[in-house]
Amino acid sequence: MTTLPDVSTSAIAGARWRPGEIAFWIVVVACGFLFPSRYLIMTDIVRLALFALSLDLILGYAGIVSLGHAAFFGVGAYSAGLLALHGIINEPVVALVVAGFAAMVLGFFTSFLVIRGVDLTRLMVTLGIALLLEALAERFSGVTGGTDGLQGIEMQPILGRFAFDIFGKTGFFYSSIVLFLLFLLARRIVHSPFGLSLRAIRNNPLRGAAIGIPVNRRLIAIYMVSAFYAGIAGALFTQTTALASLDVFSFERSADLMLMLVIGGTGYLYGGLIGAVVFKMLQELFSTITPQYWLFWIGLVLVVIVLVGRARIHRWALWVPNLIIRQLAGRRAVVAVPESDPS
Amino acid sequence: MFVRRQVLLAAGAVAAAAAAVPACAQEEAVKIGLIVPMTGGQASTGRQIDNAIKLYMQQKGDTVAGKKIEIILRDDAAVPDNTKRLAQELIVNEKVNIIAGFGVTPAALAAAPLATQAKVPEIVMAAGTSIITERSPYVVRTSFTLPQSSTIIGDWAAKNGIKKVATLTSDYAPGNDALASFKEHFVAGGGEIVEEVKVPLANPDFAPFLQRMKDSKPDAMFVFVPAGQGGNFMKQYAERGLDKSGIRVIGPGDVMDDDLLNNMGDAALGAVTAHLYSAAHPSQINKEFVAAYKKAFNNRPGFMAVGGYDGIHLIYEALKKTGGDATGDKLIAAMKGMKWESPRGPISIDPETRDIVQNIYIRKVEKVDGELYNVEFATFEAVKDPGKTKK
Amino acid sequence: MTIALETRGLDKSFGGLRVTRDLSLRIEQGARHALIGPNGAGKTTAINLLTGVLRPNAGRILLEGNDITSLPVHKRVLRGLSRTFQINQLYPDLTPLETIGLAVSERMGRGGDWWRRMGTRADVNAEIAEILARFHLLDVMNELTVTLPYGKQRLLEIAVAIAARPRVLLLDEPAAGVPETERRDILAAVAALPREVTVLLIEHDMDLVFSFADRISVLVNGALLTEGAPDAVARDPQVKAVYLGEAADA
Amino acid sequence: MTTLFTILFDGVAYGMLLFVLACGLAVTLGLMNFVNLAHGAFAMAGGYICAVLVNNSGWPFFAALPLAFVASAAIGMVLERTLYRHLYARSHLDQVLFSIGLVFMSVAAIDYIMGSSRVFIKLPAALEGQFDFFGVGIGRYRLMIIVICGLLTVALQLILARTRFGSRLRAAVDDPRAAIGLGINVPQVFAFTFAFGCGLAGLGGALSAEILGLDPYFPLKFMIYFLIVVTVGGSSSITGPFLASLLLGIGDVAGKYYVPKMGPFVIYTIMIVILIWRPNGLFGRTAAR
Repeated sequence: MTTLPDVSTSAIAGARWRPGEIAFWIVVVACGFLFPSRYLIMTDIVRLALFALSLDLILGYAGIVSLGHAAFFGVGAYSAGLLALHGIINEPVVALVVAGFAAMVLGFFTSFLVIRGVDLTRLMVTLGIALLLEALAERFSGVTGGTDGLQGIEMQPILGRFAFDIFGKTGFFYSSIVLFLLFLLARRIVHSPFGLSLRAIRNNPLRGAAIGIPVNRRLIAIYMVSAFYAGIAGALFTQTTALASLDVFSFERSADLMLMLVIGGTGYLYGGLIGAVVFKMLQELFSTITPQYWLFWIGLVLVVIVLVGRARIHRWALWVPNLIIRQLAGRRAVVAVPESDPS
Repeated sequence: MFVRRQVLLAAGAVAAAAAAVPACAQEEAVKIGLIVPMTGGQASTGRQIDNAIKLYMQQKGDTVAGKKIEIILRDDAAVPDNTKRLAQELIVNEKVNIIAGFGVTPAALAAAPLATQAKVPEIVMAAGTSIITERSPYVVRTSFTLPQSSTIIGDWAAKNGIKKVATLTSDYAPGNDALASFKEHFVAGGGEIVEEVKVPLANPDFAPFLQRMKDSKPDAMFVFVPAGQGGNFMKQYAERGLDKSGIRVIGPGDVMDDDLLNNMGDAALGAVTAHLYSAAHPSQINKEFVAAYKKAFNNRPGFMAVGGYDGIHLIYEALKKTGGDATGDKLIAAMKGMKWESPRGPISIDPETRDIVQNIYIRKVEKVDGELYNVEFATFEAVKDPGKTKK
Repeated sequence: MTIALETRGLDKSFGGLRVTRDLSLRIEQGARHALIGPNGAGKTTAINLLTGVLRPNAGRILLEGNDITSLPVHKRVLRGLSRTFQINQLYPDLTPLETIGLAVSERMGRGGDWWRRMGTRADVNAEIAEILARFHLLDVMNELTVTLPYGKQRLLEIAVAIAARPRVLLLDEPAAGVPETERRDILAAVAALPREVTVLLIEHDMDLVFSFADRISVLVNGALLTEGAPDAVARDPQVKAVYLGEAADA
Repeated sequence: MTTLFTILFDGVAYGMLLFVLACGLAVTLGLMNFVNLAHGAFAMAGGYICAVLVNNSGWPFFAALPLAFVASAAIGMVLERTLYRHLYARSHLDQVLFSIGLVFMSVAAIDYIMGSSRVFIKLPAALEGQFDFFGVGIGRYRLMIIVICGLLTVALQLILARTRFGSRLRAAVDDPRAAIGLGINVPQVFAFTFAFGCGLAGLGGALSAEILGLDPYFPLKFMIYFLIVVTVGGSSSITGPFLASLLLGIGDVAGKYYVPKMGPFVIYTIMIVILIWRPNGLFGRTAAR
């Protein structure tokens, strides 16, 4: 078997870091130093990116649609808020992880409702769960502060050293580091045998079982991981803004999340990150131009993206860059990866 | 096959960089960051404030004490984390001298620490919970507090033959403030609360709650719903026949907000509320204000509009006093104790609490020239915020 | 001879339609057993029952003497019962390398590893390389499955099933739809299956059946019509009547 | 005791209203397997059209109602022909995204044209207030809703059961592919049904302005209610959604009356339980494919 090393290198090839990826993260770090006046919106983007990454894990890799991903975000947000407010866990990093696990527990219990059923049922059940939690949070206003949200959260310094400052510098770097670490983890997961089995399940669940993949167990596992990520995103939200209100569960949050992922593309991890950047910029742009009616333009973007077709949009967006690559590098730019429909 | 992805990555990163380019411009202007809800359920608050400020600047010009006034409008949709982010960006990037607006209490609270840190005055033009001004020495309020009107209507009800009251309030901080102050004063005056219902803030259907009210057979019902929901409430009140069964509506004036009042129908007739402003306030300055507002925006101004109008007036006057110096501390100092005649009547800023001191009027809904108006019939002068004086 | 796969009185109905009737099969260890029958005889249902996609209304299925009637699909695979599909059931977005890697990982119980990249375990890699080589897929191992020629996809279909290292392999019309030029590769691959693997072949193509099988069961209307050695079955007048006559026309 | 009847009466009126609002959605889902989250936007359109006619142009309320129906149906028809039909073959995810986009656009557009505050339709005096019926308070307006919606429901049943169009529609919902084989022009049937459903929603929107309140956020606020009606009721007949609507209406009103703070919680829990227990709805027959 002289081909052995060949197989090994080819198998690892998919997981190798590409120059574009490295450039991406360099730009992220650079942003932190280049635009010290924009920390808050950049933190917002980082948070959204993590949230979108979480949805990508289930939508892009396992093909589970969700209209209620805000449920996990919200649970993470309130967990972190309550931990800090009542001084249960003062160390933000520990609280962050605990909040993530809280969301993960919810993910475990709701996964049984979500892994069965067709897309429509999944959409409705996930939406219902988020609405249910919102109603619960409103009902138990003694714990959650109801409509007013959790007031008076004060965050302790991270690791006892880095205090959250008013201009969001600490928050930005903190969030970015969390995002990067979780991204690394996600990257490792999707390139592992486990991740590959998820892609197989999404491609063809019947065949998945026929080669010995325990389909349901894998789906539950990734759903929990995704819930964990969303919970962390929610906890970051609370920790960096010192706020948590009912809004964290809102349908709009879940819908925006979908939009981000649709803009960025699913199933390659960076889609959520890029989508978050583009979405936030669009929103910022529209709401600066027209504070009253920006929703219209966001809606229009969605409609156009769907009508034109998501895959086609991505091809168009890449036509010029590909051309440049062809010219400069003299190699063929392959745009072959089909955006396979996740549902 | 990964080239495409790399390119997308790089494109995204560059875009991010472009987004973050700071807009820095600093000239001889006083910038005011106006953060109000322009979308979502609280949008009418933001629209009224925005309108009133536009009107004021149209009337008085956009220059004061040699400085050009520049308003930067931002929509927070009444979501506090948006408010906080927008306030921070306005302060840091746009270098605004003043932040203003704030449609709801959580939004005003979210911005307060920023005001303190950046020493930027925060002019609250709408949110009505007592505690807001205590959260930062830079907060000044030109709207109202709910205890101001709720305590007074509580006293008035107890003295005017109302014995049993059922309450219906929106379940959030201002609603709870209103309920607590009303209850305290009404019960102290010998009244009895027979039913207490808290309505979710985002709930449009009052019918079942109203049925509860009806079944408890009170003399009157005390109602607080935020500006904008009053119309729907009164519709259902009439539909349920509560007006016919002799249950009167009393409360702070939010439910009888002028911008909706005329569409509520005759069921609203006879509702007695205590509030800071009525479009029917019989003063020359108010008549002019209402006429100008109607002409410009084809609608009657409500109390939110007045809050915005007085807010911008306060800023203008403070700038005149400091001679155009827009330093936060100087502005705040200038604002403290300032007195003026507003469309709502004589008002001032309490030098100690930076909260508004104003007349509270007891009004009754009546028909004037075929339109519904809150007609004032009793005045409590220079009411401070009881939510604070208590402490 | 030990019995590799056995069914006892399998019954399956859809609504009022009884598609499998009291089906009892015994397939010996190492056999090359063929299951034939005209269209609508219930061959696909039988295979779905055997692999666990469907649950029987009555009856039992035993794999090497162990009752597997209530096991889910993937557990049967891990017990050594693997199948190919009549219509390719592959992963269009995955490469042959990934597809085989997946099956090998699952068989070795490493499929749930999330902390480790693909291709970092030497034992897994060695087996992947061996299977890819055996099925002539090395040259295309990094192409997306969807772009492969049909014959290669067919080979991959069999290779995936083999990668699970089955003791019993169900081949559902392995050569269906393969162009003549690539057909020989498929047949060679089937013929080269290790002797210790028991094969149940579900096939329409009588040439393939008679060249390959050492025992044939004939299914008609969901029930077993007859069973025996190829020449005995070929001579059976009943079989000729219901089946071979029809096949001769085709 | 009389209160119980009043609650029941209110609940039935509310449920009937929900049915008229949502039944178009049920048909859309059953027939084309299309998830149209923007259904509420058509209801909103009907409501605003009626409001403008009555309040600004001085039309009588009862004359404006049919026009609300016609106008919404026309808008539905145009959108179906220009936009929706391109999306029938797409995934549910695409459909959801598309229709959310439409909702966003409609919210902002109405806000721009009509303003953000709540709009009321001036009602004839005969419809205002309540009267006592053996001690049970009966709202006149709600009574009218029950009458109109009840008649509509009966008419719908008759159309479906008795007319040629109805039988084609039923065939198409049952099995679109077989229906095409039978020579039924399914896209045409669908376009017509879609428009009709939008018209009903528009009528419902006009009727609901008084009870649910009409503002630009209407489609978002009530989207979940429509979806509950359809998912719980199933999309294979109109009886299912009808019963589901009544259940939801009575449940919602009673929940708010008896357990004021648990209302929405109860509703969502029931929905999830039903979806898990019977993924095709309480009264559904076949899978939504």
